[in-house]
Parts: sequence; C-alpha cells; structure tokens
Amino acid sequence: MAPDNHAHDPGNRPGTGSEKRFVFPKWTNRLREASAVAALGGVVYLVVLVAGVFSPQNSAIGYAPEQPVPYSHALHAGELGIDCRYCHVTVETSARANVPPTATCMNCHKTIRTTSPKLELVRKSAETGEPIHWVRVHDLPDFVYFNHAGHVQSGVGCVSCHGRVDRMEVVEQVEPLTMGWCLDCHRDPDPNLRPRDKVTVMDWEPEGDAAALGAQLRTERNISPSVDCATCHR
Amino acid sequence: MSATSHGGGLHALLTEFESPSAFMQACAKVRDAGFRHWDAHSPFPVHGLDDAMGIRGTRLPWLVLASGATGLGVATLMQWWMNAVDYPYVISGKPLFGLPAAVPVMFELTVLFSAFACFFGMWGLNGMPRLHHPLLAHDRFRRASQDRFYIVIEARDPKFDLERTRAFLASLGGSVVDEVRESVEG
Amino acid sequence: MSAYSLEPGSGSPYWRSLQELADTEEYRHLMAHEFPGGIDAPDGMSRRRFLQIMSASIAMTSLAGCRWPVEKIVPYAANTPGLEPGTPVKFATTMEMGPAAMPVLATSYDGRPIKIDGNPGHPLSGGAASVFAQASVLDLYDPDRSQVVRRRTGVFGSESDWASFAAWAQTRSAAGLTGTAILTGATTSPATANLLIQAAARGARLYLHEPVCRTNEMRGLKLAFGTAALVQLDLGQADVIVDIDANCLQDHPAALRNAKAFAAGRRAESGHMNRLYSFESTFSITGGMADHRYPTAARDLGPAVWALAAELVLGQHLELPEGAGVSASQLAAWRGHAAGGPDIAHLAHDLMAHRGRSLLVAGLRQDPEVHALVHVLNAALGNAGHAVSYLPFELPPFASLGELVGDLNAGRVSTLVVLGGNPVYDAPADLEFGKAMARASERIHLGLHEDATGQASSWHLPAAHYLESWGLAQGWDGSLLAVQPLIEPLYAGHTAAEVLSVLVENPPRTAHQLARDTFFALGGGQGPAPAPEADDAFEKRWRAFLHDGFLAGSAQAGTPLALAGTPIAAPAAAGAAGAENLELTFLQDQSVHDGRYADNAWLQEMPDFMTKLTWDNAAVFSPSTAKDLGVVHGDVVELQYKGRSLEVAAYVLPGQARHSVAITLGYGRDDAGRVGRGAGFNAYRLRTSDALHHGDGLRVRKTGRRYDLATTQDHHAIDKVGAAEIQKRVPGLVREGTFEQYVNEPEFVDHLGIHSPPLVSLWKEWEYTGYKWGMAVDLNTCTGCNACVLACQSENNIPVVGKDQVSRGREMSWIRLDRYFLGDADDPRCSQQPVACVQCEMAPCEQVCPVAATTHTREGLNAMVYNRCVGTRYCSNNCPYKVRRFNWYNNFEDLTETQRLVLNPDVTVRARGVMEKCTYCVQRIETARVAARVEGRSIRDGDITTACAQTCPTDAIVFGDLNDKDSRVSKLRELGRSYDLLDYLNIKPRTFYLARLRNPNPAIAGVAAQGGHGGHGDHGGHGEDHGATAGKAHG
Amino acid sequence: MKNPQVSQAWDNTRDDPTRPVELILGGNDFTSITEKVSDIVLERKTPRAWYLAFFASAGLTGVLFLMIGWLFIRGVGVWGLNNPVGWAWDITNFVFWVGIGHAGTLISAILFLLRQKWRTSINRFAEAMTIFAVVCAGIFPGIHVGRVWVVYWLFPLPNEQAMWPNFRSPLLWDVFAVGTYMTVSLLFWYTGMVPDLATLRDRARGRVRQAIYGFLALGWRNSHRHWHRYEKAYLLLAGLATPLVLSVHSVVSFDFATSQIPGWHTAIFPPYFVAGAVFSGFAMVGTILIPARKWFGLEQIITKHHLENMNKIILATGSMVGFAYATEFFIAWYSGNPNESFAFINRAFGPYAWAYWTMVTCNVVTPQLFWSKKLRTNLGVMWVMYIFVNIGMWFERFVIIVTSLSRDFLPSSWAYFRPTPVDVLTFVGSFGLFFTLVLLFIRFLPMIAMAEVKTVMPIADAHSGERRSVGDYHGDIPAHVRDGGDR
Repeated sequence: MAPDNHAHDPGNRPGTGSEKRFVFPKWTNRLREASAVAALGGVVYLVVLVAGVFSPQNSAIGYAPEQPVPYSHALHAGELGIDCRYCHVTVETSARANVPPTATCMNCHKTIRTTSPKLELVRKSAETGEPIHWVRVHDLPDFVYFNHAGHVQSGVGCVSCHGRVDRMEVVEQVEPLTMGWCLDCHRDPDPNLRPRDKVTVMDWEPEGDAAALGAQLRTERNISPSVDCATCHR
Repeated sequence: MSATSHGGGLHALLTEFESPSAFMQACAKVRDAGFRHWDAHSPFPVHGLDDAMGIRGTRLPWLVLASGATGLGVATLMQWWMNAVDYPYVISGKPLFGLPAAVPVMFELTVLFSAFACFFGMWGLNGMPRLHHPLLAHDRFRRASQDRFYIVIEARDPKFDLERTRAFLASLGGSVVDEVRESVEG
Repeated sequence: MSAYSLEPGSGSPYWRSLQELADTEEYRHLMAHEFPGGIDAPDGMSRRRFLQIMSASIAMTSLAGCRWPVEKIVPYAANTPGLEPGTPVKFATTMEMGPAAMPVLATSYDGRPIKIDGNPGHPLSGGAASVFAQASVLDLYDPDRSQVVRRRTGVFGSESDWASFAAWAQTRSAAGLTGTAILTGATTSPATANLLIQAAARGARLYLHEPVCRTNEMRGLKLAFGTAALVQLDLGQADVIVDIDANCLQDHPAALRNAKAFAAGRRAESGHMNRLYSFESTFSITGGMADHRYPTAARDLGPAVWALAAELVLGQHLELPEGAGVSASQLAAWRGHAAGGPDIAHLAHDLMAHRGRSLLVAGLRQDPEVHALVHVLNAALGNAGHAVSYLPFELPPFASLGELVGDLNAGRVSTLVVLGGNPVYDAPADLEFGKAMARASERIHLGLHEDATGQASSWHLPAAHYLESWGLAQGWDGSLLAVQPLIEPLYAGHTAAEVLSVLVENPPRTAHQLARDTFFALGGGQGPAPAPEADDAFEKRWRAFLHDGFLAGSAQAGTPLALAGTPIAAPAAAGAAGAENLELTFLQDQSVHDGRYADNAWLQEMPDFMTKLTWDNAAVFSPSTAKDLGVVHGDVVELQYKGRSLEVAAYVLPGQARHSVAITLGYGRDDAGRVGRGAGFNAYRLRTSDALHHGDGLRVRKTGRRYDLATTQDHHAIDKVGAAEIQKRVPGLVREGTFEQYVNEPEFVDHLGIHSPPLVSLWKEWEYTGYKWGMAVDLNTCTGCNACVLACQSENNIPVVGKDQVSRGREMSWIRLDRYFLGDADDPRCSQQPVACVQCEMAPCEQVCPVAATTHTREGLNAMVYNRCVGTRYCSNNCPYKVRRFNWYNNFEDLTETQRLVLNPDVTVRARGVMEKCTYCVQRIETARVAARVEGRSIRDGDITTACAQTCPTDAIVFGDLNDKDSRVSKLRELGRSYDLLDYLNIKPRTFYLARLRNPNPAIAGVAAQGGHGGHGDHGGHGEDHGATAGKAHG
Repeated sequence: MKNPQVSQAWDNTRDDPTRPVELILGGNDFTSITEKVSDIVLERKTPRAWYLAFFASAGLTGVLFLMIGWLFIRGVGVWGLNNPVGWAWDITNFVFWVGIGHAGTLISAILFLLRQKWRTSINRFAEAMTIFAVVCAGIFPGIHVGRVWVVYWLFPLPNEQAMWPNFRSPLLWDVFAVGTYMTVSLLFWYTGMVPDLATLRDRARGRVRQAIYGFLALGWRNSHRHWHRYEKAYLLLAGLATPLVLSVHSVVSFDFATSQIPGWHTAIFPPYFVAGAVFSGFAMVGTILIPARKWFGLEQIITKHHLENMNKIILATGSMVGFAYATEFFIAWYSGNPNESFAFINRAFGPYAWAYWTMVTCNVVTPQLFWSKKLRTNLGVMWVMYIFVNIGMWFERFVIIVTSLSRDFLPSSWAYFRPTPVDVLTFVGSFGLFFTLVLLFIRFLPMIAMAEVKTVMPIADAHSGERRSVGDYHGDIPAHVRDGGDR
C-alpha cells in the first residue's frame, strides 16, 4: 500500500463507524412492488382521465342549453309530425340549415295559442322585429366546414347526426361531433345512407338487408366520401 | 472486535479483508466449503470473482434480446398501422408505408425497449430497490462501498453453525469476524 | 321589417339593418324579384364564424368547463323570401377613381361586402378588376374613416349631423351661390355633373383638381382636333405599338381593356404576335412587357417623338395628312436627334410596314404638343379608326386649382365646397393651398377621411363609400354605369351629389332619387322618375340596369377625327443633364395612387411590381446615376429642387433613365389614419404647378443617414456572388425565347432548365383518376400588375403584417410576383413570374411534416390543415419555391371589429403559429363540388376559377382539371412552351408555366440575340458578362 | 486540499511502450480515492466560487425562461426568423447541444467496449454533461414550434382527431432518437452512479443525507452477486448505447440530409455530424474539466494523460470534420448540380462568408496545433482550444442551417437572417441552464466514478503477486458448488 496520505483514525473519519447509520424501515422494501403498481396504475389513470374527462366527446354529448323560448321539438316534430324542412328550409340547398325566422313561428301561432305565456318572446319578436337569440347546440370548431346540402343530397338522415330530435323536449347533442366520429362515417357511409325522400324521417328503419341497401344507395348515388383534409378544412 | 448490533436475531457472520487478492482467495474457500447463502461484498467488481464464487452467467441478455425484439415489432407494426391502415394519407406521393422511412424509429424503439429491459431487468433480478437490509444497518459494513472487502455467510445457510462458521471465517485471513443482526424495528 | 343586428347589444352604431338601407318599396321589390338569390343575411349573425370574427361581441360564457363559449343564433324575425343563409350573392356596381369608372361585381356575404371582382359583362372589365377596385372593399371598413359630421367655428370643433348641415346649407344657399367655389375631383357621374351645372347657374364657380390629371392629354386633343375626346385604344388592332411613357396597360382609364386586347395580340399560338416598343423614364409594367424598351429621361421623350416623326416623314417618306399642324421642314431639325435612340430608323420602318395596324400612344405626363404630334402620326399612319379612335365630348366649365387659389387670395370666395379630394395635402406646393383655403369663411369638405383638408374645413361631412352609395357613372367607352349600395352607410356618409343637391335644390333629393331621376332623364324622361308601380317599362329598364351594372348598348363607338391644323410647337431645348442638373419626375403610385389610398393596408403592403417596395415610396435612381452621385440603396438623400428640398430614401432601380430621378406621389401623409400615417415621403412638397410631371434642376445631397426600405424581394443587398448567380439561374426559371424561335422549335423551353438524368421515381407513383386540378401561368401575357395578389389577399383572408414585418421578410402574400432583371443594369430586360404554391404531386413539404398537417388529397391538392399544424416550419424550409407563409404573430390581433367584417367566412382565419399557403382556392372547389352534387352532375370546366385567375386582366392564369382533355388548362399543358418550374427536382408541380416570348424587331441588332439568349444552354457566359453590373443594380 | 504537490514530476504523458501508463497518480489507494471524491460532496465546505458561479448560472437560466415566456406570449416572431430562413438559432442551438451531448455516452460506451481504461476518470463527468446538454438541446425543438401547446401531437397518442403522426418526417425520427438517447443516457448514467451513491450514503453524516443518498442508492450493498449482473447490464447498455450514440446525430443530420435544400441534401451528413458531435462534446467536457480538476484537487485522478487522450480524439475528429468540409465542396462541384455548387460557393464567399471562415478556422485549422505534443499537454493551450472548438462547432451548425436556407432555389426568395436580442439571450440562457445543472451535479453527486476508478488501479488486481494461484475456474466448477440461486 502506498504511504499514508490520509489519516487512519477510524473514529473521526466519516463512513467508518462512529456516526449512527440511518436505517430504512423494513416496509420500505415494499417500494419495489409499490412502484411497479404505481407505474401501471398511473398509466391507467391517465388514460381514464384523458378519455373520460378531457375528451370533447364526453363534454359535448348531452349538451342541452336552455333556450329563450321553450320550443319543443318533441311536440312539433314528434307529435304534430311537422317535417324538418318546414322550418329548416335551406337544408337541402345551402351549407347551413337555417334557424327559421320568427315569421315561420307566427304562420301558425297567429291563430294557435295566441296567448300562451311561453310564446311571449315570439310574439314580441314578431311585433318589434327584434330577433330571438337562440343558443347554438351543435357547434363545430371554427376550422371545420360542414355542408348540410351536400350531406342531405347524398341521403344522410338528420337522425345520423342530430339524433331523435322528435323525442327531445329540449334539443341536446347526442353525438360527439369529433373528427374521429366524422371519419367513421366518411370511411363507411353505408349504415347512414337512406333513400333521398326518407332523409327527414326520424323513425325510418331499412327494410330487409340494411347493409345491402346502404351499399346499393352508395353505388347509385356515386357516393365516395373523401377523408382528405381539404374536404372539411380550408 | 465488538460488533455493532441491533439486537435482533442473527442474520449473518461477516469477515473483512483489506486486499482484493486475499479476499478472492477466501471466496474460493467459502465456495469450496459448500455454502449456498453467502456473498462477497467489494467496493468495485473484482475481476475474476465470478469464478472464485462460482456464479453462473445471468439470463439478463436473453431478457434484453426479447425486449429489443418486442420494440422492433412494436415500432414496425405501429408505423405501418398508423400511417397505412388506420388513417392512410398520401404524403408526397409516396407509398403509404415504406420500410426505409420506418427504419429510424424501428431502430430507436429496439434500443429503447432493450435498454429498459436491461435497466429494470438488472435491478429486478438483483431484488432492488431494497432499502432495508441488515447489512445496511451494520456499522463496519459501511466500508464495503469504500475500501474494504467482506465475505458474508448468512445464518439461513444449511451449513451455517455459529461457532463453526465463525471459526471458518476467522481462518480465511480476514481482519475481523463480526455478527450481523436483523434489525428490530420495522 | 326585421332587424338584423349584432349580438349582443343590438343596434351597434356602425351596422344597421339592410332593410333600413333599402326601406323603399322598389328596393324591396328588387330584392325579391330582380335578384332571386337576394341579399342574404339569414341566420346570418348567428353563423358562428362571423361571431367568432366578432370576438369582442361574443358572450364569453363558459359552461361545463370544457366547452367553448356559447354561441347564439340570431335569425331574422320576418320572412326573407329567396334568401339563403351563408350563400354569397353578387351585385354589379361601379367604382369611380378620377376619370376612370370601373364596372365591378361586389360579393356580399350575410349583408357585408367582402370582395370586389370585375364585371365580366362589361368590356371595360371583362371580369378583371384593378388592384384599387379590389382593395376598395377594405376602405369600406377602415376604422379611421370619418364617422361624424363635424362643425368647426374658430378653433373649436363639435360633432354635428347631416340634418343640421342640410338646414344650414339650405338657408345659406337660398339667396344664390355667388361667392361659392366648388372644387371637385374628376367625376363621370351625370347626376353630379347636372347638379354642378345647376350650381354654376346659380352663381357658383366650379374648379377641378385631380393630382394625377389627364389635362395634357385633353389639351393635346384640343390642339390636334379642336375638341376634347376620350381616346379609345384597341390594342388588338395594333401589330406595332409604341408606348411613350403612357403605361397604357395600367395607367389608363381603360387599362384592363387595353391589357386584355394586348394579351390577345401576344398569343403566339395564333401564329401572330404584336410588337411593343416603349420609351419611358421609369420602368412600368408596359415597359416590362416591351420587346424593345428605351429608358429615356422625361425631358427627352418629347424630342424622341419628334425624332420618330422626322424619321417617319423624312426617312420613310410618310405623308403628313391634311391639317397636320407640323411640316416636313419643321421636322428636319429633329432627324437623328439623340433622344430617339439608336434604333429609331428601324422603329420607323417597322411602323411604316404596319400602317393601319400600328399605334402610338403618349402618356399623361407628356406635353400637349407631344400628344398632338402622336395624334397626327396615328392619323398619318392610318391608325385612326382602327387601333385608335375618339369619342369627342365637351369639357365642362371647370377652372383650375391655380385659379381657385387666385380667387381665394383675392377674397372672391366666401364659401369653398371641396367635394372629395385632399387639396391641402396634394396641391402643388407653390400654390400654398392651405393658406389660401383659410381665406374662405366657410369651408365645406366631403371626404371619406377627415384628412388635412377635412381638418381645415368648417364643415366636414363623412362621404359615403361607393359600396354604400347610389349613383351613376360613365365608363371610358361612354357607357352608363350603375352605382348601387350593398350596405347601409356605416357612418351615415353621403355622396357628392347629395351635398350638391342640398346646395342647389329644395327640397334636396337622396342619392337614390338622384340616380333614378337622372337615369330617367337620360332615357328621355321629363321630371322625376316614376314610382316603381307607376311605370312598369321604366322599372324593368331600371332593374335590368342595376342587374347588369350598366345600360346595355350605351357604349359608344369611337371614330377618327379631323385634324384641326393648329401649329404644333416643337419642344424647347433643354440644358445639359448631369449630376448637377438632374431631372425629377412625379409619378402616380401603384399602391396609393395620388395618396387617396394611403389608409388602405392591402395596397400599402402590396409590393410595387418593379421596386417590390411596400409601405414607402422612394427616390428612384438609375444604377449609373447612383454611382455618379455616390448614392447607394437605402441612403437618405436630400432632393433640392426649385428652391424646395425634401429628404427621401434612395432606391436604385435598374432600367431607370440616366440623370432622371423618379418619385411617386401620395406618401408622407401626416393626416392619414393608423395605416398610412408616416409611410413614405411627401413628394407634393416638391411639386410645383408649372411642372406638374417633371422638371430639371434637381440636385441631390447625401445626408449620411440610412433608411430601412421594406421590400419583398432582394430584402437585403445582393453581393457579387449572388448577383452573378441570379444572372446564371434566372434563364432556367423564367424561360424565355423569341417568337421566331418558338415557331421554329416549339419545344425550345425543354433545353433551358437544369440538365438532369431521366426523372424516375423509386416507387410507384400515385395515379389521379378523378379530378386532377392544375393551373397554367402564361408568362407571355402576365404583366405583373398585382391584380392576382390583391384578389388572393381578399379571397383568402391574408393578413397585413406591416412594414416592420415585411422588412424582416415575413410578408404573408400567397402569390407573389418574382421580378428579375437580366443584362445591363441601366437597360435590363425585366421578367415577371407569379409564384404561388404549385401543388407538387410529390410535395417535399409533406414528407417532412411530423404531424401530417399537410397532405395530399386524392385530387392532387397539397392540402394545408391549419388546425393540425404545430408550426415547425420544416415544410417551408423544404419548399423549393418558398411559397409557404408562417404566422409569426397573431396577425389578426389588432384588427377592430369593423375591420374583421371584410374577412371571407369561407376561409379559415389563421391562428398564430401555423403555416399557410395557396390552396388553389379549395373553398371554391368544395363549393362547386356541393353545387354539382345538388344538381347531380360532375364539375365542369369553368365551374371553378381561382381568385387570381378570375381577376387576371390578361387571362394569364388558367385553372382547371388536367384529366379533362378538353379543359382549357389541359390544352395549355399540351403547348410546347409549357414547362415546370424546377422540373429537375422531379416533384411534379401541378402549376406549370408557359414560356415568355419576345418578338424583337429582327433588324435591331443585339436585342434579337439577347432575346434568344439562353436558348442553347449558354447561360454561364451571360452571367459572367453582366454579373458585376447587375450586382450593383440589386444593391 | 491535502495534496498540493502536483507537479511536472507527475507527468504521465510520456510515451513508454514498455510500461503500462499510470492512470492514477500520487500513490492513491482505495481509501484516498474514496475520500477525495466523496469529500467534495460530503465534507468540504462549498467554495465561494461555487456560489458565485451558481447564482450567475441560475440568473442566466432565469433569462432563458423569461425569453421562453416572452416567446410563448408573443409568438415565434420574437426571433429573427423570416420566410426562407425558417430555422436559425433555435435549431442551431439544438444541434449544438445535442452534439455536445455525444461525448459522455461515447466515453462511457464506446471507450468501454474498446477497453480504454482511462475513460473511468472522466466518464461520470462526461455522462452528466451529456444529459445536461441533451436537456438544453431538448428545449429548442420544443419551443421552436409555432403552437407549443399542441406539440404533443408529435407523439403517437390516441386523440379525438383520430390522427397519427407522420412517420416519414425526420422530425419525428428526431423525437424518437433524442428521446431514446436521453432516456438511455440517463439510465446509463444512473446505473453507473448507484455504487457511488452507496459510497456517499455510507459516508454521509446526518440522517437526511443518509436517507437521500440511501434512497438514490436503491439499497446497493456491493454484493458480488449484484456486481455480476450489474456488469453484464453495463456491458449491454454500453453495447446498446454505442449504435445509439452514432444514430442520434445521424438522425439529427437526416433533418437536413433528407430534405431538398442545396447544402442540406447531402449524403455525407451522418458521419460528418457524428464526428463533429464527438469533437464538440470532448471540447465541452474539457472546457469544464480543466477548471473543475483544479478547483477540486483532482489532478491525480484526472491526469494530463487523460487530457492528452481527449486532445488526440479532438485532433482526429477535427480532422475528420475538415475532411468532410472538403468532401462537401468536392461533391458539390463533382455532382454537376448548379444549385448545389452555388450553395457551397455562397457559403464560402457569400454574405455569410464570415461565419464560414470562423467555422473553418476554429474547427479545422487551430486543432491542428494538437499535432504538437507540447501544445496538446499544455493546460492553457488546450483550454483555449476547447473554447475555439465550441465556437467553431456552433458556427458549423449555423452555417449549414442558415446559409442553405437563406439562398435556395429561387433568387426572389433570398434573404439574410439577423438574430434579435431574444435569439441571443435564449442561447446565452441555455448556457445558464447547462452550467446550473453542472454545478448542482458537482456539488451533490460524485463527479468521478469511484468504483470504476478503483477497478483500474493496479492494487485492484486480485491476481497481482500470485497469478492464478486461486486456480482456474473456467467452466469446471463442480456441480455441488455451483450457485443454485437466482440468476
């Protein structure tokens, strides 16, 4: 051994015995298992958190804001059986499915339930020309360009995106309206295709082989929905 | 020399060496004496001690190989599925999946998976982390990580006999033979 | 009727209901019946995008935490028959700009005008629109527009209103208008003209002021023919065109028509090409298109025409017609005058060879005598009645601005009415108009802005923008044009005719009434126009007029005129030009014109087609003059001229005439709004009434300071190595040949690019079986006029980033015009090349994007998805054409609510941090696709046109389906001179170019060789020859 | 300091092929090595210089985060980038730091596989530096994007867009390459440090330190049965890290090499980048090592022989880099591609010629001085040289990135890049972060791999004196003594 260039005084030197050792308690030996479990659990937790809480899918579905006028689709479209296009007239020709002007309401309500307090705002609007401020329910992000006419003309039913509006007292969002959801149908449109004249029929069910009908309609109408980005984003 | 004791049951006996060569010779003797639950502790891996102790090769490399292969597979399938199957888009007019472009990620994931297997596998096989151990409560044993070499024969070894083993250890030429006690707390 | 209002807080002051605007029976009628599409506004406000744009108005209610702000849908209250939500509607109207009335189509989206295009039905437009017309929609929403009537007595100003003014004016004018001076800009409105004449009859004096005026042209016509006239050019009938500083492809009231006809004469595939000679001091787009261009100082342009006349008469024995006003002996002294340049004999010969099919045209800066001589030569060459003809008219009794100043100073004017214009700013400096104006006790100013003149007025009245106005106008071809509003005046503005009506009529009429009544009167009617129900035939005519935007058949055919024989004086001899006696020329600006568009951010940021300068003007020097003076690009120099001086930045521009310094008007406006204030240098401070266009005696002193000029090309000084490389590289990029070469070897372009091994792919290439969109850009007809740049800006919501950002190289324009100079820096050839995303089939940008934000569609579009973009900028780095634009900041942050109204709702407003680029107007493709689906057919050729192609005056851009063998674009692809830019990279761009062809006079040596230059892969030598000089040119 | 007598007498750089080089000088034994290294952390009073340096570095780190904050608030426009030059200092800094991050793993892994014993004195330090450099590097691709809040889209995570990243993009390869490199380097570093952490645990006074180091040491008790697997794992990690370290800069170079731009589109980039990375990495290690060994009295452990070896590598890699520069030029001319040729002429004689010649001078010319033994063993000279190399290598990346972008295909788009103060301060701030981490490491972790150094000391040889006296146990261990335990 080399000559001393350090003092051999065990009592004073660190790491040789005089200092009391810190001893980890025995339970710390469980750390190994615990950390493995925590790692796995953390992953699961994150997935659940993201999928369950932050996904727009879950924050959007069920959105049913209160409207200024308690208009019931269940009554008008359901019980009374008024066709969608009576109010949403531009749905077949325009990118937008318009919300009807007050005058459309007054077509009937001039004579029906002329004193109902629920219709107070409608009457006032018709009188003053002050429009009714409805709350938008189905709201796509701003960079998405959805065209109602294109879809309706291809035979995609209202129900496919909006659900059974004819059963809704208050309109609510039933589909996630996310990009992934749009893509599902663009990749396989068959289940959502129906004859052109059945587009607004809420309770239409295909007779016979649904898959065959879808495929047939797709071929007939030359429908090949694009999944190119530029189809919806520009 | 008086041993540091925590008052628990006897865990093992240890003996201390200053030089690696004496230590290694002693190890060979312990091995030849047929002990199973014993170990040698040194501040650095002493070359040749594997043989002196009679340790078999570890299966870690196989673990790493398997994991690396998994990484390669995951990378290949992931890239193919994501770009060519799940949402195929035309990029620069190229094929949806092209092997050359996938190579870097395949390589990286192979290495990453292997390294994880290597790292976690090694600690796992070593039974670590294990923060509590009777040896870690032994005062003298501190120098195992600095400048001393120890042979430890555990009490659970079938051939262990306090007196005889103590004598055996003393015969190995170490500077001291000491008891290692189980700690009472925890 | 219903209200149509913003949410929340309906009835925002600047936005009123469309119905109020048209709260007249006939208008409602019109909407319902005449335009089946109707004005649309429907669930309108509701439309989320619109609300999004109006971000300040959004009720920022947050619901379940993760949902974006609640949006409201605000439908009409009443029925709006025929209206469809979110479908844009187009209206024909007319934009007036001085003597030019431009028929346009305005697109309205939910009640707000968002885009201006040319009116394809009218020959003055043919579907094209000038940059000024296209940018005018932005002026409508200028937040710095004057918004209230302001009454100033003494030093105090207070807000007032139109009714108070009208009452005041009616009282005051009841006794007549003696002592009233009315100053107006050039106007073509018959209604305004009638009212002006009435005002004159009641004692008012009329004055005309237009900073960029065609007075010399009118004087020249009077000199030649004894009458004023509208000169009608038909470039299609001219095989040889001599443009004498006229820039007839741009600075002409019928420029779009001229450009279209000129382009038609350049289509080599017809087996025929015209030849253009240009004499000018500063590069214009016409000069850029010329087959032979002679940089000539403005003082030498007159002599040059005389020298040409002498050569024609004495050298080519052209017979001077009767009443020529000039004799052969008079011309003899001019034969061989140096100003004519070396090729004058060849030019004369060429003209003689094309008698009856040639054209000389002089520009507005030329003296009346030059104009007169040009008319004489046109008559002598037999061109009158063919390439040039005349619509004579009587000049209204206007006095000049100088006379007004005299009258003001003499105390003869008590009330001054300024109808538009900004004379305090733009009057010649020697008149000191501001001081003179103060001598009138009442000063009424009507203007879009409360500018210097507005601030000096006692009554300032906000003017109505033409998109808010009713009116009539007259086109350069004599046709009657309609001006109709698309929107209720945002700030209660009024038209000049309404102001005049208040002054001379009791009760005054509204602009709408005035327009109807005048239209009725022009149709031979007496008195006020009948009510809509009263006269069905008139109503039909009126509606057809509004629908078309012009009165069908009202255009007049020009005729030749008889020469008057008045003697034409020869130009006076000028002193020797040199560094101590430079010439200064005042040019109209291609962005702000005479300063009136200084607040238009689109125009400010539009690069000058030649200097590529934005947000500034500059004193333009030729490279050799700059060298003589020791001036370099970006120096601040002091111009000393006629006892006045101005500090201005220097710009060294190749092709500028030697010893001639040019500066454009309209900048340096201290009275402008937030956009224009502080941009550039006020050249009016040097301009005097005796030399409105150019003058000698300029001296230049260096100040030693530097100025940052923001250009979009050659951002920074180009060094020797770079300049040499440019000379080498450009011939492969902007491929050119001569007409002759093309006839002999139609595929000559194929030898001009970089030689490469056969271009094959390592993989199987995608096949495009459906639509395959492509675009052709014909460099042979592209003049570089910037119309496509503005069209794209308007269509695609391209942000304006400001001078600082442009000078950092961050301009956002999706299409740019690459301008290159080749050859001698003092007399270069200029090439223009519009470049936007070429939509490569094997796009280098796509493969490098880590998040697939840019991918290919099955129709071959290189789609850029803003909402997926992370902003690595890798795509832009890897783009060989550098056509991608990155949003370095939030470029829409500072826009006011009104400014946001101009945004096109069909195109995403890009966020900060995302990349963007030309999309081939994919919104139009998708709209056409849905329209085709609704009609159950496929898309036809012509259904889709991109914004740039739509507005191109020369149809240089054609868009269509390359898989359709009959489409226009496919046919162009087949031409021999079509080529791909950077073809050797094998990235298969969808946009292809058609090589430029020059048609030099074979007799003129050198140029012919130069024209064919590069044709045999010999670019190296050329670059070496000219690299050094051109390097300075760029510097 | 207990041993101030470091002198020329301790010079172990003399070449004497007959004797093995003494790697540890001063007659140190296991005890003294242990003390020297662990006392820096445990016993010695923190020098005032450390505090000064730390607060200076931390201040710069603060500047870095301020600049990043400003960048996030305003947008990428706060940098001097423009349209053709979409990347400049951001990616230059990234490549610069990644390059520096190559020395550590190279020393640990490649020199380990090559059985270069001298590596043990410097490998811990170099590895730490690797990690800190990669941390600095990792910042830049993260912040350079326009929308930093969606940068997670670069990872293949399921999302409501139902989209995946584009695996053809070299940037995505970067994500995987740098991510893997960072991870593996960290594992490697930590693995190597565990025995030394155990040493610190065993020498620490006070419960807190014992507990902390004890926790970090994972309960390491120097068992040879552990050492056995540990060594195998270390060997495997070294084997994995070797191709990895070569791949990282290759992949980084793909960002350029696989793209279209003249000056980027170059097949030579991968080896050229790797050589440059090693070059710059060693220079940065040296830059810090020279003052550190002096201040902490480690001259006996990090000897001149170590430094000289590093300098030889610097000379070799610097010459490789110079060769690459020459090759680039040759190929640009030989390819006959005019745009490619111009890119290189432009580099050397265009507006960025000043940057190019700075690079050539620092990277190629000055390192040639290391041919002289006198110069390459002179501490002052080598330190200056390291600084030169650091500067030169930053400029290399700048030249490659900016000159190529500023003048590509269409002359109409040519432009010149000028940095803004934010560019400069961000870069300077990244040094702050780097040195902060280095200082923390020096202060709290063992900066020399004690266990590894002990293995290369002559006294560690268990066979010394009595060669093979214990017998040969190669495969002939009787079954009854064979370890039956867990392998």
